[in-house]
Amino acid sequence: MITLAHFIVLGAVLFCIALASLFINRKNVIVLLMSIELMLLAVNINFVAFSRFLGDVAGQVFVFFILTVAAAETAIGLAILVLLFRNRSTINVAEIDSMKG
Amino acid sequence: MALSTSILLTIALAPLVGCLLAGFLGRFIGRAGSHTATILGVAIACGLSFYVLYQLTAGGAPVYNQNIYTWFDIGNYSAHVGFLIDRLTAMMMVVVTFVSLLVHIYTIGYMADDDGYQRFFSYISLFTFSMLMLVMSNNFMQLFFGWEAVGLVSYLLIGFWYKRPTAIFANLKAFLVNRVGDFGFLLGIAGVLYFLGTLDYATAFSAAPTLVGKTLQITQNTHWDAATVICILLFIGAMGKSAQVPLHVWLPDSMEGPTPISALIHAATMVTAGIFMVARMSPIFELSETALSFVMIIGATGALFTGLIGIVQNDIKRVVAYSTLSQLGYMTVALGVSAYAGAVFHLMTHAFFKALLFLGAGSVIIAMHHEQDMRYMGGLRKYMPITWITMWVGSLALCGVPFFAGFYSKDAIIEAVGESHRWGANYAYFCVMAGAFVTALYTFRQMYLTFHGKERFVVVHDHGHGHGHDAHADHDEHHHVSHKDDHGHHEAGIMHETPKESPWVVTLPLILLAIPSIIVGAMAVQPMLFGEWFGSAIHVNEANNVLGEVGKEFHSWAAMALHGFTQLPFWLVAAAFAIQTYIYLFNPAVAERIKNALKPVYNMLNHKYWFDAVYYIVFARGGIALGRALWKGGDAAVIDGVLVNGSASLVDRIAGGMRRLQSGYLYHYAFAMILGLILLLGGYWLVGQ
Amino acid sequence: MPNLNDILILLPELYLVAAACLLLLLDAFMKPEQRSMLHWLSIAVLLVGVYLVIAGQPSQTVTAFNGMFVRDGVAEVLKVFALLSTVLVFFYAKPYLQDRKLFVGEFYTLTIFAVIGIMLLVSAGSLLTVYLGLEQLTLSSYALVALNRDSRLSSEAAIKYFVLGALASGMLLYGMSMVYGATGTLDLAHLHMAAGQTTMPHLLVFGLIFMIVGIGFKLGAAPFHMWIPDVYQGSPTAVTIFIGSAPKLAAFGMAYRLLGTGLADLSHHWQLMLACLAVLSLAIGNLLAIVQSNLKRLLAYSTISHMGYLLLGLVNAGPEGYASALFYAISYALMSAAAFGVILALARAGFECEEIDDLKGLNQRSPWAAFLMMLVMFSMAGVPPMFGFFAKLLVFQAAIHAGFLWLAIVGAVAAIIGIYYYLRVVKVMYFDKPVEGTEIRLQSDVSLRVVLSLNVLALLVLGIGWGPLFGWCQRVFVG
Amino acid sequence: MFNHLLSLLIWLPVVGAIPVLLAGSGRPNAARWIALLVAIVTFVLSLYLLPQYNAGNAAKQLVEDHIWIAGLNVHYALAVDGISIALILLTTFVGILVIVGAWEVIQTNPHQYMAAMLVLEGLMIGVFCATDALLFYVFFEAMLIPMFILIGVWGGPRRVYATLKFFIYTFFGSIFMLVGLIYLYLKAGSFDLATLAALPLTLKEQSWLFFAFLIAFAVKVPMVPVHTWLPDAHVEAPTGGSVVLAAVMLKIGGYGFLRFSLPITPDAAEAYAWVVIGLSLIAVVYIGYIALVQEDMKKLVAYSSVAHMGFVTLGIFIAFMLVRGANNLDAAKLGMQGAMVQMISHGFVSGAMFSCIGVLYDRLHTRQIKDYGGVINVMPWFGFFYVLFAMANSGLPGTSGFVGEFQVVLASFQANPWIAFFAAFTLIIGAAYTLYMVKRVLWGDITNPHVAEMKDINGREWFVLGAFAAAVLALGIWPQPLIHLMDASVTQLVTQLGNHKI
Repeated sequence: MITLAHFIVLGAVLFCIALASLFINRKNVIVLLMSIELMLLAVNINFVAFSRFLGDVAGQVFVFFILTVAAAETAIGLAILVLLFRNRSTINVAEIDSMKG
Repeated sequence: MALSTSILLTIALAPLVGCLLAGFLGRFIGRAGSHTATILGVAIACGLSFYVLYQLTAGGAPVYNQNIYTWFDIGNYSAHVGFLIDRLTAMMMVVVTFVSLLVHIYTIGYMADDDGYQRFFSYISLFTFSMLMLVMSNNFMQLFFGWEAVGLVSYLLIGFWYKRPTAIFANLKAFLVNRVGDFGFLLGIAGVLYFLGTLDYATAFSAAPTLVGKTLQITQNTHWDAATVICILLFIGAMGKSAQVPLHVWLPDSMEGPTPISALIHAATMVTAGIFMVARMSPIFELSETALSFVMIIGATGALFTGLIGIVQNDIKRVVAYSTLSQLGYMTVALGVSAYAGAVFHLMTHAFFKALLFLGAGSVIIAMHHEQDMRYMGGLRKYMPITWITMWVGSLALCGVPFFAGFYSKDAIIEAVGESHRWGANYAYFCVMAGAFVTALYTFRQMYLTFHGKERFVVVHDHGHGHGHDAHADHDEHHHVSHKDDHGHHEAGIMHETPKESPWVVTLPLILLAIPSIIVGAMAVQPMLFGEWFGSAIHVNEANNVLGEVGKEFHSWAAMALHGFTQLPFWLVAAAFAIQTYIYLFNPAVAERIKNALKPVYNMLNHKYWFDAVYYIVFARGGIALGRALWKGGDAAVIDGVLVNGSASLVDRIAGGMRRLQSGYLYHYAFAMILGLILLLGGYWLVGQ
Repeated sequence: MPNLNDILILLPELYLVAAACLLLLLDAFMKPEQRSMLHWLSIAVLLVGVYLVIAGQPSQTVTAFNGMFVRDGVAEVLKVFALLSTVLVFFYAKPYLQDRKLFVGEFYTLTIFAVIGIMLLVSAGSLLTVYLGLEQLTLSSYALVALNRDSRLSSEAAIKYFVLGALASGMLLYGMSMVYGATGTLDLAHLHMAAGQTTMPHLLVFGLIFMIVGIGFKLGAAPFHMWIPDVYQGSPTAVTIFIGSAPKLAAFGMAYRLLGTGLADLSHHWQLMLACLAVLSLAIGNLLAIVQSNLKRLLAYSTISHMGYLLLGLVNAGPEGYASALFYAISYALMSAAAFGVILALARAGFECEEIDDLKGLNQRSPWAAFLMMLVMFSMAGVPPMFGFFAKLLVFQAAIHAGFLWLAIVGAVAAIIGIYYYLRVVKVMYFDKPVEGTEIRLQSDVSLRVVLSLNVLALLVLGIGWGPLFGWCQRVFVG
Repeated sequence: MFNHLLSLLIWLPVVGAIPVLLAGSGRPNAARWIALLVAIVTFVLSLYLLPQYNAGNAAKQLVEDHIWIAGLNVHYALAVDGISIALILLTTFVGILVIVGAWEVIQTNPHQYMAAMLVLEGLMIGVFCATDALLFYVFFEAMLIPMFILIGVWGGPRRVYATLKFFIYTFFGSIFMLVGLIYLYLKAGSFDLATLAALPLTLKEQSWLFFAFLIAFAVKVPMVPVHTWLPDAHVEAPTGGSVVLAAVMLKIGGYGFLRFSLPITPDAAEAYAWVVIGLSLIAVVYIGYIALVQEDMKKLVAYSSVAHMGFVTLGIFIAFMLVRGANNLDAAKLGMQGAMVQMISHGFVSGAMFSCIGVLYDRLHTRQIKDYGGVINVMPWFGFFYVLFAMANSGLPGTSGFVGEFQVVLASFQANPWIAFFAAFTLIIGAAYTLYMVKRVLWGDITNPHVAEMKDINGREWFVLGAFAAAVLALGIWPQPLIHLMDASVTQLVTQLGNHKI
């Protein structure tokens, strides 16, 4: 029998993976974008699970919005990525440190 | 008839007006204008003072005690400016203004070719004003005003020749030593206000008896007798002003000033302010045996030991200066044995003959073209007879030869000390007795060296001679780098024209001072010492009334003088006369031999018991060193270095460290955020527990 | 089913959306030399927006779309000042953009879209609206930061901003999901009631914490501040000035909506958390500002410390606290607009004027500019009689009243450290000799000069007559 | 006009600064004359305070009270009593002299200099008038800005360090006071000083507040050990800046003690009076020795200022021992009056001393004592003034310097002879450091050839020094008018000390 707890834990795990990948990965900006997506998916799982167990649709509606916005966000993210690559001809996270201190 | 306020105000202010005229308008009214203005001012003051004295003695005027205006008025406490004129005051006024007047006149001659002519007149008039404010005051505040004001003028006049390093050293020294005295004096006044609740003489003195039994808490469990504390504190002031041991060191150096002010300020008037003050405070001093013994011992010490130094001095002015110290000692002793009248009497006679001696010395100095070293004088009597005779008068008075003024006052003091049973009176008696002998020694030595024997200078009639450099390395132990001043120049023992008698403006004051130096004693001894002349001004407990004891054998001034010939003091003087006559007229070599025989003693005297040296090292050098230590160590190192700049640089260092956290790496930034999240969660978890 | 009334309530926002789209079209069909018309048009659009906000303000709080959109006094104040500060931004930005060939329509439209996001955010009645408004604002901001396509710094700033922003909104969403799970509602008003009888209090607080991360990021409070210095420095100053002013109002609005109305009952939890953030922000902001040599970066760190002060007001968790925080946000928006405005006014083609040393001897070269900058600096430092002082006074008072005396004392100490770097700027302008050869002067653009002067003098005038404004701030919270 | 006299006094100089600024660097003379005119008008107006004020009545007078910030119950409330009036007159008097003193001395941007001076003057007057704590604080802090500029722009080589130190030091002091004031406001619901004075407070609260105030005012006075900003500030400041700083700004510290520490936290002040008294005595002795070894004239006078202000704090806090310990109100009044007179007198004397040093500096462009010597030979008139002020500085009777010290010593003897003992030590050390400087600067033969070329003071300098001299002597010879002016207020203050708050 799968309870709410399982879903929450799943979401939590995904979220943590996302977080971890955000600062463990030092290679590639695209990976960052991916982990952000993952994070949002974790959120979505939460919402859907809660809405299902609360018997309230609002949560699922929220998910739709998140998906939409996520798309837009990714678009902008990729755009910036392109820009970055054009200016510095690298997307290595470890090299993006010209501003510090 | 009663004294009118306007007259008293005129007395006080006339010299001030003169001072301001000479001081601010000196350039415009010129030399003549300046000295006329100031002399006029002082003359008015002097004349009116005589009138006041007459009114109080013969005119039967009551004692005048009124406030002129309120200085401050806070609750019960108030200070006023006002006058208290009784016979004591009147006598002081006469002495001050009379001597001052003569000094003014004398100055015309003495400062004839000095650039600071107007300035000098302005100063001495200012001094006259301040001194009058001091003696005429009817309250402690104004007394302190005059007290410090005369100190200021003395400061200015000692440093009158401000180009001389020695002069400006001496005037700073004088002011500061006086301030040490004033420090005690001010505390004394504070004590008076604390215990008697007023600064007004009359009220304070009438309340004085309430002091008995009162004590002042010094520490948790030590209590001192109120009267004693107050009196000693006040007397510390007197020690400064009247140059009592150990605060006497400034007076000899004050000889850096022009001779007229040495006569006026540092012999006749200012230095006696302390004596006057204690006499004034007699109602309070009478309450404390301890304080009086203290006064007496201090005075006795000064009377003898400063006199001894006089014997080895070669500077004509310094001899007189040390004799002043010792005479002040006599007066103080008199105060100490409750013979206030005797002290004041001696103050008066001393004012005349000491002023005379100083002015005489000044006259000699003029004649010698500002050579002051007696070793280059001698045989001057044929060149300057008037000076010679008057100086002799002064000297005999000083030695207390019967019939001369000094005799009456001094003898009375010695007798009084003999009568006294106060603790330490025997020591004092020895001191004053020996002092008489010492006085005679240095006095006759000075007279012989100056006026008698063969001339120890040569007269070279050349002109356009090379001036300017000085040769006095041989006695710069008194901080004399040079005696050179704006007047003339000299080389040791070389004169460029023969010495001649000084002009009348100089000799006239000498004569005018010689007269009282002879007669005033005989005139005044009866009323002042043994009569009730001072009336309420001076208060003596019956138990302490030594003068009364002395007075028992007194019949008349003549009798007293004749009786004086049979007394020990006179024979001591005679002995001294004999010795010095032998040494300096017939066998000068002896002096050298004695000197060498008693080398250590000579050194001790020559270094003035090393007072100056010790003070200089301990207080002057020590103070500077301490200050530097506190500055560098306290302010610079601790407060600024550690606290202020230290904390600033600490902040800088922390910031410098923290900025490394802002590494610029995305993943660090992200990590920081996650860390923050975890911290919040952890914090919640902890609080939850 | 939305009715006309809902539309009317949303009128200002809808109007702006329409206007923005119109401007976008206009820009497409417009010759480059006519662009300045676009500039004036955008300003007009915003001013009309201000009018609509004020004119259409209902007498009491009203909601639209089943409470998803709230129009109340708080929203009104925030919207008015957001719009006005954006107007200032437009005035200051124009010459700068022209000098750098950045004078493009996108700047205006994107900015206006961001403002719409702000307006949505500050009058959000539900978690969903909060999220939408926030994203609307941030997405536009990302684009703005990257406006200067050929600048390495801009693109770096943009990517940093983007990634961290996404991370933050992800956490916010995660928190929202938990709150939703704990209470079963997205509606802030209901949330307020539901929070009381939740069966899963821990879940609720977890949600709260994640949301606080989101709020902290938007405010730029330590330790969620890392993006601020780089973004402020990297993006074109014309964009920095925008990011530095209006969004702070939005951040306050967001905090108020989520914490003040939604989770008010948990205040005993979040007060302490905010207090911690405040302390960190004050410390980090002031300390790191001292060691900066880049003016924009210095201002970035000073922003962080200012947000710390703003939090001092929020921890009060009561009407007076919100009022003081709102007051602080407004004052900050005006001050930073003025500060960056001076920088923009001094910058020229090929001269960014973003190093502190660029201001050397400004008093000799351009006394007026130096004077204005000095006033701004003293205002930021909180020296009376400048506006900034009274803002600080109010947040201190709020904190002490809530029993956070220690926090107020921390704030005081921070102010002492902070004064140093503001004085350093004044010192450079007044005490140092100008560098030979450099020719630093105000932009000739008259409108800029006038508006800038008015803006700065407002800091002085409001310092003397801040009563009405404060009264307004108080009123909107008691209602 | 007279029912807004105080507002007029505050805002006239501040607003008057605008035309001065507008005159611009192009027309320096216009700027100077306008500034002088404004200063003179302000002074004349301030003289109108005397007939307006009823000295017999301790109540605050010439009251102006308008709501400033309704939301916080802050009032724009002005009123004066004898103490305020005395200090206001001092301010306006000095105001003229600094402008005259700076006349052709300040060559770079004179208009900005004059404007800053006028603003400063207005704000200082505001401090003395304000009866609302927040208003007071606003003026108190705002003062720093023009002073910061004055020192920083027209100051000496190390001006940046000095002015930053000055600003941060003072800011550091006052910020805690602000927190204290907010705390009080939250208890009393008002910033009105009278209300705060009436507010009952526990000893714990009072102690915290007392130290909050103490820091603020101790820095301003300044008291040991937070005095080190003063020497630096003075050394680097332009002459006018030093004059205003020493003559008026320091007084605000003492004034603050009277207006805040005493009425609001009397019991704590009693409990910790020994701290302040101890620090004051340290200031007299410790600072005296430090002043003795200064090589820079301004530093020396700055340190002597610290020592003299020690008498102010001593006189104020000795009152506690006298009222609460010995219940001797009159002695307390004596001490308090002494402190006040000392404040005014120090205003004149230190102002004069700094003006004198300025005169020397304008001629030789050095303040090092060793560079001078024998100045009297070439500048007799200057010498006259210099000696006069030096004597006043060392507390010679007949000059204003004596009155306050005399009264404070008399009063403190009543509390404890040892306090008087250390206080009276200034007689020696004060004379020592002052006259030691005079000896090295004024007397002696000319050693530095440049000194030989120095010209005696010109008419403008004569006016400045003469005015100071007149004030110094007048106050020294007849202090009663001043004392009478302040008597009622001081009496009220002293009686206030009596009533406990707990």
